[in-house]
Amino acid sequence: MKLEALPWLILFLPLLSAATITLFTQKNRELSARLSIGAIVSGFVLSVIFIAANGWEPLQKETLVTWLEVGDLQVDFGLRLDPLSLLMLLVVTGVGGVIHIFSWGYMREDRAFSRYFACLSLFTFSMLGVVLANNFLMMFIFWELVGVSSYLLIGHWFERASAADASKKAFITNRLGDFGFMLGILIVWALAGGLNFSLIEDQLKQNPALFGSMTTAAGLLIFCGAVGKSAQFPLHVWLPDAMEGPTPVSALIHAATMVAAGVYLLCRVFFIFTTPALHVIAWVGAITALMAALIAVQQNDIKRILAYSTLSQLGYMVLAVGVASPTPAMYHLTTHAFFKALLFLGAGSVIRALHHEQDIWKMGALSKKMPTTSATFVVGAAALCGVPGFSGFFSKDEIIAAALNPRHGSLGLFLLAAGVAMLTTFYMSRLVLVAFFGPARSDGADHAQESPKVMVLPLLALAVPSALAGFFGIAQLYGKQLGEAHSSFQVLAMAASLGAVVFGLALGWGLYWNAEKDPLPERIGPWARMLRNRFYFDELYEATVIKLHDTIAAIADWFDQWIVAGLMVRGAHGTTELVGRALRLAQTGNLQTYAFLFVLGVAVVLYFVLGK
Amino acid sequence: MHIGLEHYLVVSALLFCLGLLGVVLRRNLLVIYMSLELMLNASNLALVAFSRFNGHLNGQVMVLFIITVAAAEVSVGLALIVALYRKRQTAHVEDLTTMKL
Amino acid sequence: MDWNFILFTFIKIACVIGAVLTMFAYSVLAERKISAFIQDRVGPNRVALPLIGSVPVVGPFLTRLGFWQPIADGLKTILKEDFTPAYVRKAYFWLAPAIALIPSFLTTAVIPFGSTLGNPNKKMVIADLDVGILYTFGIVSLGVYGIVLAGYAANSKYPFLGGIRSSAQMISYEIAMGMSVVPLFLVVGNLNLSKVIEYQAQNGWLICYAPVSFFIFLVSSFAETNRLPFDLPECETELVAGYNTEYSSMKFALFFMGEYANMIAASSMMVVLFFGGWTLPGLTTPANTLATGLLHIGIFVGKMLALMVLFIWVRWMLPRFRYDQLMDLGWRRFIPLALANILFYAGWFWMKT
Amino acid sequence: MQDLFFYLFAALTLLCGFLVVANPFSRNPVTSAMFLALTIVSMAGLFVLLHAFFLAAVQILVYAGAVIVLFLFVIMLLDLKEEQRRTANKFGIVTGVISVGAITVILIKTIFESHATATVATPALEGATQPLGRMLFNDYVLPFEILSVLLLVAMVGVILLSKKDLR
Repeated sequence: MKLEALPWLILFLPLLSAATITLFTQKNRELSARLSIGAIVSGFVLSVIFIAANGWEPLQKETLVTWLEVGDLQVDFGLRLDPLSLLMLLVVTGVGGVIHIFSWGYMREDRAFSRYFACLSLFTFSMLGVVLANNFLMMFIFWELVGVSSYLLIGHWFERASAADASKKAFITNRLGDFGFMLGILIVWALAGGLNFSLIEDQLKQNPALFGSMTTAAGLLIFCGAVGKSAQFPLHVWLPDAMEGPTPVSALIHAATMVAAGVYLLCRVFFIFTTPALHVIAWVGAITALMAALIAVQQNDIKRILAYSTLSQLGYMVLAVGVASPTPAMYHLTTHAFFKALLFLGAGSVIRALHHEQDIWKMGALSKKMPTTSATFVVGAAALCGVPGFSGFFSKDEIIAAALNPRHGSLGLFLLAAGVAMLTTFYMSRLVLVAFFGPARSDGADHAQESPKVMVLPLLALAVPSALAGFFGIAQLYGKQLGEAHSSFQVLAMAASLGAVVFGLALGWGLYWNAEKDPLPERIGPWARMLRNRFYFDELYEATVIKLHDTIAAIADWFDQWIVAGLMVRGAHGTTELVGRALRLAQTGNLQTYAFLFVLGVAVVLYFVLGK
Repeated sequence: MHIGLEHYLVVSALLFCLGLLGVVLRRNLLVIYMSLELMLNASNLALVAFSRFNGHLNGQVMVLFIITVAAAEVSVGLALIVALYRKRQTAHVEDLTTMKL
Repeated sequence: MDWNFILFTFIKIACVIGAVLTMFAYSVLAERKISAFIQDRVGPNRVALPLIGSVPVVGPFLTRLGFWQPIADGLKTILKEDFTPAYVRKAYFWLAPAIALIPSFLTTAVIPFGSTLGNPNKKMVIADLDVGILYTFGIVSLGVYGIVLAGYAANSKYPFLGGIRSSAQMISYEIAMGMSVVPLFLVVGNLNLSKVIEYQAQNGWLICYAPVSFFIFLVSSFAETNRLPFDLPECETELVAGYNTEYSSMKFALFFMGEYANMIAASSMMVVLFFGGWTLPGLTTPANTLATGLLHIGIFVGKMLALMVLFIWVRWMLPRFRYDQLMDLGWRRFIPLALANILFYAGWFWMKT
Repeated sequence: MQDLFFYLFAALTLLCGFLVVANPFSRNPVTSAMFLALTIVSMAGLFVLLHAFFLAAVQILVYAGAVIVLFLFVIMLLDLKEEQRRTANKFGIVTGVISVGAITVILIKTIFESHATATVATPALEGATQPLGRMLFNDYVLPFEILSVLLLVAMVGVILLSKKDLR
């Protein structure tokens, strides 16, 4: 049984649910939620059925529908089915489904419940499209759709100025990366004459010099898209701000799916990157990882800490791609999706229990009040830190090992990766110790209660893969397609990551066990402030990019106002108005005047007709 | 001098111009209307004179038509004036300048 | 210029006006006497001339008859103070009674009140117009001015309302009246009133041909002359005395005279149009002697007086209409009826040819 | 004799017409209406001189008997006394008179220059009522019917307009 229609069904079910909710069930909250959840859960079930029926590598790798045909150009709307996309399909529908269910509880009191689920379904649809796309154009379209739906979701509480700003910031920053992505696509199109991934891959295999000197440029431009979507170093600023959206949205977008799309893209088109491009990618990833980890050390908002941690982990993944090891990148992406979604949902559960309090210094002692949430959160944190046995340990270990590989890696990258791993453990232990242990630091924390089942069950559901994903052979699965990881330095890498975990945990324990307030600012002073202020990136952008942008805008505005509107438009309309004013004198509204003018006209006509 | 067509035409022309003068100068809507009637009558006179001096009755038929149209026109016009007066309490053209910008 | 013709015309005009005035005076007396009779009273019976009153038999008889009453009435109206109220519009106030009276006199100009006086050139009609009936209607339509102006000139509410009512009433009934006579001219084929009488002399009275027309014409005449049952313009219970509230003395008398002159004109029109004018069955040829000429005039006057009595009789027999009923009758009964009447005759003639 | 009557009626017509438009003694619309009636009547006299008896009668019947009475009616209903108080716009009067005067001059000049050939009256169309009727109902029957529709429309329009509240 081939079940060829199933992937299409999986893809379009969320769209159907989004359309139905928008058009028909706006008023019926419960039905909307059920529709949306039903769409994604059945998507998950159908994915499982499809994989069960066809295995991880279906005989027919692509299904095609010709979508556009203009002259020579033929654009297919096709689905690519291989271990990479199928596994991502499971991750997206699985983690997404869990988050959907969690949202049902978390958003219960929201006014725009139906709209929320419509946007969620739309987002799922776009994400699935990115995952399943078999060509650049289709991917780009869904890529943009992801941008739009994430804009809608981040700005869900658009009444709040900060949320509206954050959604705009996310969208615009993404567009910046997407612009590069589009240029890259155009270059590839121009050189390869087609957009299909497998077609280009085949062409490149046969003739590596196909693109000539443009290859690096095309790769880097496509990497721009990933930089935007995965919030890598220069364009990372939108992701922390995007925490203004509802927490499940943060979980969905910033842990499991949207930001992962960038990494997924890199892996999907890995064949296109040349060595110089890979170097750039690796360093961008490394810098992002280090910088985000450093910032995370001094953040107090639970969601922001997780956001920077996400950035840091994404840096890891990009680093892995950059050292030509897409398998660990995808592996880490998958495990990260589990534990980061778990952490976000746990944070959401905490935030909801504390009535939307997000400052970790106003929490504490939650392990007693919310045992399940705390336990699952600790599991997620352990996975993130890479505590041996948890999923994160395996994936991160592979990346650290890959960073040392002789062809693409270097000692610098290895040390950076190890340092970031240490920092990760440090800030996660800070977060866990401050938020869940020690004394209750506010009344809200004192009176917190465990969240309802609809929220706790997803946490449990995610905690299992977070803990155990390392034993499923995911890496082997990816490896089949992307090539085996370089495992020659496993011992050294394992030692480094173990050391990082132990050191980071010890440091965190020492500083934050039962701490009343953050002791770090006193110890390192201005460095802490700099970290707290996120290395002044926003301010830097404010001073440079935005200033420049404002200047250009002012010039354009001047041109528009004085040349276009002033000289051309106002000139034309001024002339018209002057003539109109002159003519208006004739319209007195007085019958007598009209009669007089009429008589005058008659006199003139009579003179010419009769009087001569 | 024997009375000919020209005499009647002159009377008609003078009467017509009197009516025109009234339309141009008077500011009472009703008087303007009367002046219009004068103009119509002047044309009637010219037509009857033509009819008489050309030995043909077409002119007189035209006059009949003109009289009929004038009656219709006056009735509608006066009804309009009354309606206007009800709205504005005036039949003075200088007060009826709503269409003015 | 035929001076004889002019002289003869002037004599005719003088006689007609004299006759109308006399008739006016005595129709007032007749009105009073008939009303007295209807109301079971005696009526005017006191006025006596000093000398004639003492003539035995004849004197008391004439006195009892009220024969001299019109003279007394006339003297009274002339000698009364001619009062002009303060806020009237003077010019129109003076003009209105005259304008009210003139049209009714003018109407009589086209009425053939006799055949000839022996000589076929001496027609007993002041102006034998080809468009006689149209002329009549034109003049009658001018009658409304007197009343409207009277109402306007008085500058007071009741006369004003009376004037408005009257003009509306007269314009309305003029239409029905004009349309009612159209069948007659379909039958006769001429607008000249003398020709109408000639036709009747040969073919019998037109009332036999067009009774519906006569009915409409009669009722419309009541309305046109502002007589009961249509005397709403001067209806005492609503408008004091209508348009002549502010008038007194001779000016009032002129209005009064206008009303009766109108009645006379209307009666004579009816006689001409429906009752064969000066003809009687068997007496149809134009007179060729003075005696037959005078007889014809007598026949005409007799018919007219009979109709006058009808006018007076109706006044004291019927109650007054309400104004809306009056308008309703005019616009929604008589005009459609007159139209149907015209159509009927037109169809009839169409079938015949 | 006929010439005398012509001058009499013409003078009367023009005088009354002038008094309709510019009565130096009274700006009362009622006076204007009355002089309009007089104009109409004297014009009917001119019609008679032109042997248009039927039209003369119709002129009086329709204009004097109905149209002007309607005018009087409306004037009285509206109670117009405004105009007496207004000051005239001198400039408007002057320019108006000049332009109308120009038209008058042009018209009369044209009339005298045209040398109308038919200066002698053709044989009188005596008793023109019957031929007029024949013409009306044969040659001009379509315009006649159209006019009747026009009258109907005007009647409906007037009734609608006179309703107290238009809906």
